[in-house]
Amino acid sequence: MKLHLFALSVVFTSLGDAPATATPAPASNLIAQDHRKWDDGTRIDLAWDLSADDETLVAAYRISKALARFGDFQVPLKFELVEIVKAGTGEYTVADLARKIRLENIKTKYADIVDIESLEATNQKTFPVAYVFQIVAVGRDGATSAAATTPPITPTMEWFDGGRFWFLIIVVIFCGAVIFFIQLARGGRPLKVRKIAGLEAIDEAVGRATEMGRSCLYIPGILDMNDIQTIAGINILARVAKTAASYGAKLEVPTSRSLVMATARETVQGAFLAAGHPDAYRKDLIYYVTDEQFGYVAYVQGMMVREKPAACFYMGAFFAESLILAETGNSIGAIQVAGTAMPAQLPFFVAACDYTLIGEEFFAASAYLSGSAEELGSLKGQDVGKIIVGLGIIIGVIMLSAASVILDGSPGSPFGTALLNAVEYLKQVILT
Amino acid sequence: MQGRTLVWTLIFVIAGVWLLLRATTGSGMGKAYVKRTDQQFVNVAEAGEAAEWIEVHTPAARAYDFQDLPRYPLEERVGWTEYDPAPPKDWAAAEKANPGQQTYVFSLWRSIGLWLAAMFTFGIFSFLYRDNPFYKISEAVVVGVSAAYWMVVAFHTTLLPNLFGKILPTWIQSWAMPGLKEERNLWYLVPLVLGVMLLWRLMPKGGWISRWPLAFFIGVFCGLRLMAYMHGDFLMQIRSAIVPLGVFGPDGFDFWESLRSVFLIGGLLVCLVYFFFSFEHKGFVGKTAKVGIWVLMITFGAGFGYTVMGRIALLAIRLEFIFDDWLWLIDPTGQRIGL
Amino acid sequence: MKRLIPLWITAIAGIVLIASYFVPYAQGLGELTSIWFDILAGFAFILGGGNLLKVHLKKVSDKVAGWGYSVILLASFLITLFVGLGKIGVHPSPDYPDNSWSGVYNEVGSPFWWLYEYAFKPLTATMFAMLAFYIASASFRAFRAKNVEAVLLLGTAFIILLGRTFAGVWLTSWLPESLSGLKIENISVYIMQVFNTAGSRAIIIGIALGIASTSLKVILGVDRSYLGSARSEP
Amino acid sequence: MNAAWAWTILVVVVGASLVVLVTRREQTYRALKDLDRRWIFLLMLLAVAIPILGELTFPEKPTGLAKAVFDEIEKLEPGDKVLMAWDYDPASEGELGPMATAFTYHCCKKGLKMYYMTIFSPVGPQMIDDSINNVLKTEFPHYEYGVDYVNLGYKPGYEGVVKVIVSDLKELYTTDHYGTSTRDIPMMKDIRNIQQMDLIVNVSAGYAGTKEWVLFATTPYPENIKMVAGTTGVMAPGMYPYIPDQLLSLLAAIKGAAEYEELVMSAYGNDDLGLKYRKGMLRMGPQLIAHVLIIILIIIANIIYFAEKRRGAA
Repeated sequence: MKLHLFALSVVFTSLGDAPATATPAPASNLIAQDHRKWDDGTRIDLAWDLSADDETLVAAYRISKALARFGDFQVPLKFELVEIVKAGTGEYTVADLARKIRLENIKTKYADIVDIESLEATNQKTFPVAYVFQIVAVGRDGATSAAATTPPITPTMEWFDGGRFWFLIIVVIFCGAVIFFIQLARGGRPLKVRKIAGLEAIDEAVGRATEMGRSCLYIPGILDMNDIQTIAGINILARVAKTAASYGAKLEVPTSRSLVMATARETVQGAFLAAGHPDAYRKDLIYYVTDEQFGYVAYVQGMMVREKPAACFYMGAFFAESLILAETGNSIGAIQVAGTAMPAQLPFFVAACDYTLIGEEFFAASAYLSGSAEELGSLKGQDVGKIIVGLGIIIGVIMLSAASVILDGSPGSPFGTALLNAVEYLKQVILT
Repeated sequence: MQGRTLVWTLIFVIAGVWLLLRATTGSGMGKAYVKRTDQQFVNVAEAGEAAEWIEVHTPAARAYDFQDLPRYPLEERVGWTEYDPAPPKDWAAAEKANPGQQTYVFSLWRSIGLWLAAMFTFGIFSFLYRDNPFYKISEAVVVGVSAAYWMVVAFHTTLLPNLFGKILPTWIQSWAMPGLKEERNLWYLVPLVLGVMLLWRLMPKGGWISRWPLAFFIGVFCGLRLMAYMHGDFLMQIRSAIVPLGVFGPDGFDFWESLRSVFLIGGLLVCLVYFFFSFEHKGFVGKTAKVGIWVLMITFGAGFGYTVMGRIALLAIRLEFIFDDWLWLIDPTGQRIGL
Repeated sequence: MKRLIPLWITAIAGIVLIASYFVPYAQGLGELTSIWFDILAGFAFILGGGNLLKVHLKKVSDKVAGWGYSVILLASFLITLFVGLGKIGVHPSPDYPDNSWSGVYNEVGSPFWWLYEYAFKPLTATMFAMLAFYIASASFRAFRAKNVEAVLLLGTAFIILLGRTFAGVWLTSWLPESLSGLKIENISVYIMQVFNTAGSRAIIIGIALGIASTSLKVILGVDRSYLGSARSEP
Repeated sequence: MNAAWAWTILVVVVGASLVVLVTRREQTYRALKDLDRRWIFLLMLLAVAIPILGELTFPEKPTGLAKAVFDEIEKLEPGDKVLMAWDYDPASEGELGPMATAFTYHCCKKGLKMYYMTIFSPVGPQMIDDSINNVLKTEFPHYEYGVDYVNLGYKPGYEGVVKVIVSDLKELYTTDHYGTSTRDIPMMKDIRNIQQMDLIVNVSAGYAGTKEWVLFATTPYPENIKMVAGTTGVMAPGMYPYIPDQLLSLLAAIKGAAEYEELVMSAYGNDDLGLKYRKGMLRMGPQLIAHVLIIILIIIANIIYFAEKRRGAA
């Protein structure tokens, strides 16, 4: 944007001074073609031969675009500035173009330049958009050359977004690893994983609640089913409910979302069935309170001091209410196990709960609790992911450090610059 | 116990008397004022054209002669009075200018609301002492109001415009959202059908069908989040973690900056080791994981320290409400100058 | 069968969404389905609200202890619902003064706004403000130098707390410029930018991996407890 | 009650407790060992209430991040477009209100075009109206709605909204908050998507907020979309990793707000504004006292802890 201003000011100042200024020769052979790389149909590549005066008079090239056609309907050309590139530049990729436009939007934005009736007459919903592009060489003293203009062109959308090629590779590696280890586990290969403190506590907490004849409280976070943490919380709920069923403990699940209530009921019912106590399942212990975060926590905190549950589980997405819950739970002397992937709330759970599953451990928990080999397999897959991270960082850092050392010793050394470019490729192309 | 009840009764009595004095003497307290603005709209469209309404007090109205009653008959005009919140100082100023004016007026309902809000504030805080009827009342109100609040919002901001507005645009436009300019989009029948499936669980038979919409959206969001987090968090964090260990400033090797990036990368790597599931935390891995936990603890400490700030600010604003808006004890923003 | 079809629905939906991330033609799918979800959540309110009504009507009819509060709850619920859905007391929008329903549902001065302003807002904000007290009691109880971890936790909290106020600035203001790095406000910034960044970066990466593999497990049907099958059958 | 009074009370309270501590070590030890947490609650109440009643304030010294935020807005030219994403609600207003006010005031002084919207919660539009009524309409009456600023209101769908408007704003925002069609709003005419904004100013209290803007706006369009944010203290630590690549800079909580106010006011302020744009600074008074209280609590807690250990050993 700064650049535009610069050029425009150049233009205006030029109008000021009287003596006729030498106008630079225009850029020639301007070609527009669809973006070379696979893209989502928003880019056009421009290429042109530099003006004859590129070395001498030209300061910059001003690139502008204009709508040419909606479908078969001509539009009076209204050029708008796209970008201004320095002299010596012979190519540019115009981004952020539209491939198609909805009739509704034409009405909203271009009613003044096209005759809507005839567009409506075709009763098409959308129209392909064609653009023309224009290059003007701007002289050092602000004089502008004649314009080189392209024929109308419409960007095309490919079936694959090439910009995400490397991302695809990484996703495939990671998902592949997870699936591979799951298959390995299915094949009966024993997988060794470390212990996570706090998971044993879950069973023992439920047990204690049963002995004391008090209830267990389970909070699956306060977000809806469209959050993976809630889904993970529901998975853990299944195991907790199974334990509760086998101990014959009372399990209460107030939810702050209707859909979570619906899902939790399915889950707990299934768990009681699996534990062989389908008749012990009471769906009225899983109920909706309110969507409002603080209305919900106001209810839960009151309920806690009145019913004094002996074991409280907070497993899901939590926000400010985390400490309210944990402190209240603490004041009634309940065993508290928390698990969340909300980095901001972890400190409070760590400070106020007996056990806390930190971030990734929380997602791992359901795998541990289920004890099913194939779920443990997925953890190995996650470790592969961590190895990718470690390697990526280490390689990148080493190369970058080496480059900076070399370039500091001998500026402009080819090896150093090569390293630097390699890192740039890693950061800008592979890791985007 | 007896003594405690006595103490509390005393406290309540004293507070009550003080409030009474405060409210009745001097400029009083806890009064809400409003500014009246009369709105009158006239349809200036020619007969047979789509209606075009002009508010008679706006500049646009100057173009018309609304005295011409045959052309703009009074009975075809629409109007009402709006009451916007106004700071007491405006009321005071207006009264000074001409006593008994009707532009700024005292609002009984909003004053009642103000007192109610103060009572609710105390009701919730009273829980800190112990559970009690005041808290239970506040709790019941907040649950009831908020549950309904979100349903109303969902109806007006989602169901009307995004469901019915897409399926039956003209109908919705005709009565509920005249501003709506949408075209029928039958794709939105899908969520309608899914919604009906979900509600089917209320039927005596075939409740299992309600699992389908749940299954559908859980699948959808697993797919979405998988990609979003791998792209947004996973890749981006690796990317921004790549910094040179040795930093060279204009004047050669910069020790402190270098140390900083060593800590940055080292810290990250040891934390990752802590999260590793494949190895027991023994031996070298154990030691590294230990350091990892230390870094995490520093992170948590920092998070805790930061949050304290925010939480105290929240208490501050509640007390400001009590002292400023309700009790009128302080006036930092000069709301009641000249009262 | 009743459990198999949903599994397939989940799997297909998930895979389509993953694929759509790479296919320009389909990149709008995410937004569309997000809007759909909000609509479904809108329907779900009928379940939730119905459940709320049922629970508290039962309490009232059974005259269980504290049923009076349920009456208050029901009253505030129904009143808010009524004035909100009906746009009671809402003036038309200036563009369509002849259409009584064209106004904004939460217009200032309307009963719904009144309930929001004088009940919803103070109650929720006060609930939030209670955290200040809980923070105090938590720091008194939980921050004891039991072991290295605890020391680091409370030490950092300590420095940040000081560094984020004038007190900290004042405490170390006597330090010369050459040692300005040791000034407490700078230390706290350093901690935030180095250790906190390293730590939360690790947590963020871990979470991303956790979310990815959990999602994958659900899509693959390895983890299906959300459907009420306690754990995956072979 | 004035500052002098407030100080006196504070000094008396602290002094008295010190005297008790010194003279009655044994009793105080036992009392504190199993202290009823309600006493702590009472202390916290006093620590916040007294400075508010006494309107205690302390000087502010802006740190790097606040300066960076200030400079990013300073860089803009009059007429540049700024997206004001007000993603907070009444519950978090105490912490974020002051910085929202300061941001609005700063942008007005710079003569920027302000596009307000919110994706955090349906009550967000009230927050926007607060900014408009308290700053724009009072301090800058010549600013015209629809020409200099517009309130696009709330859209449900959280990050879904962001994903759409980065490529097509009018897809979702067919009308503004007051139901006027966006095609009739002058400053919306040539807006296609938020990539045309010169800066995003985000004030965020949680989900959906800064993180979603970072993930779905600045991350996919690093060269077109620039953003500064102000967040609650609880969110701030989680945002540091995104600075400066995906997020230019950050105002952390009330302290950040106070520092930013200091910068804005020293650049554009005048005396007759009084403390209206110093809310952050005003709130730092109770902050300081309360922080000190918490620090003292931590110290006492540890003294007791070690005393217990010693006696346990003995």
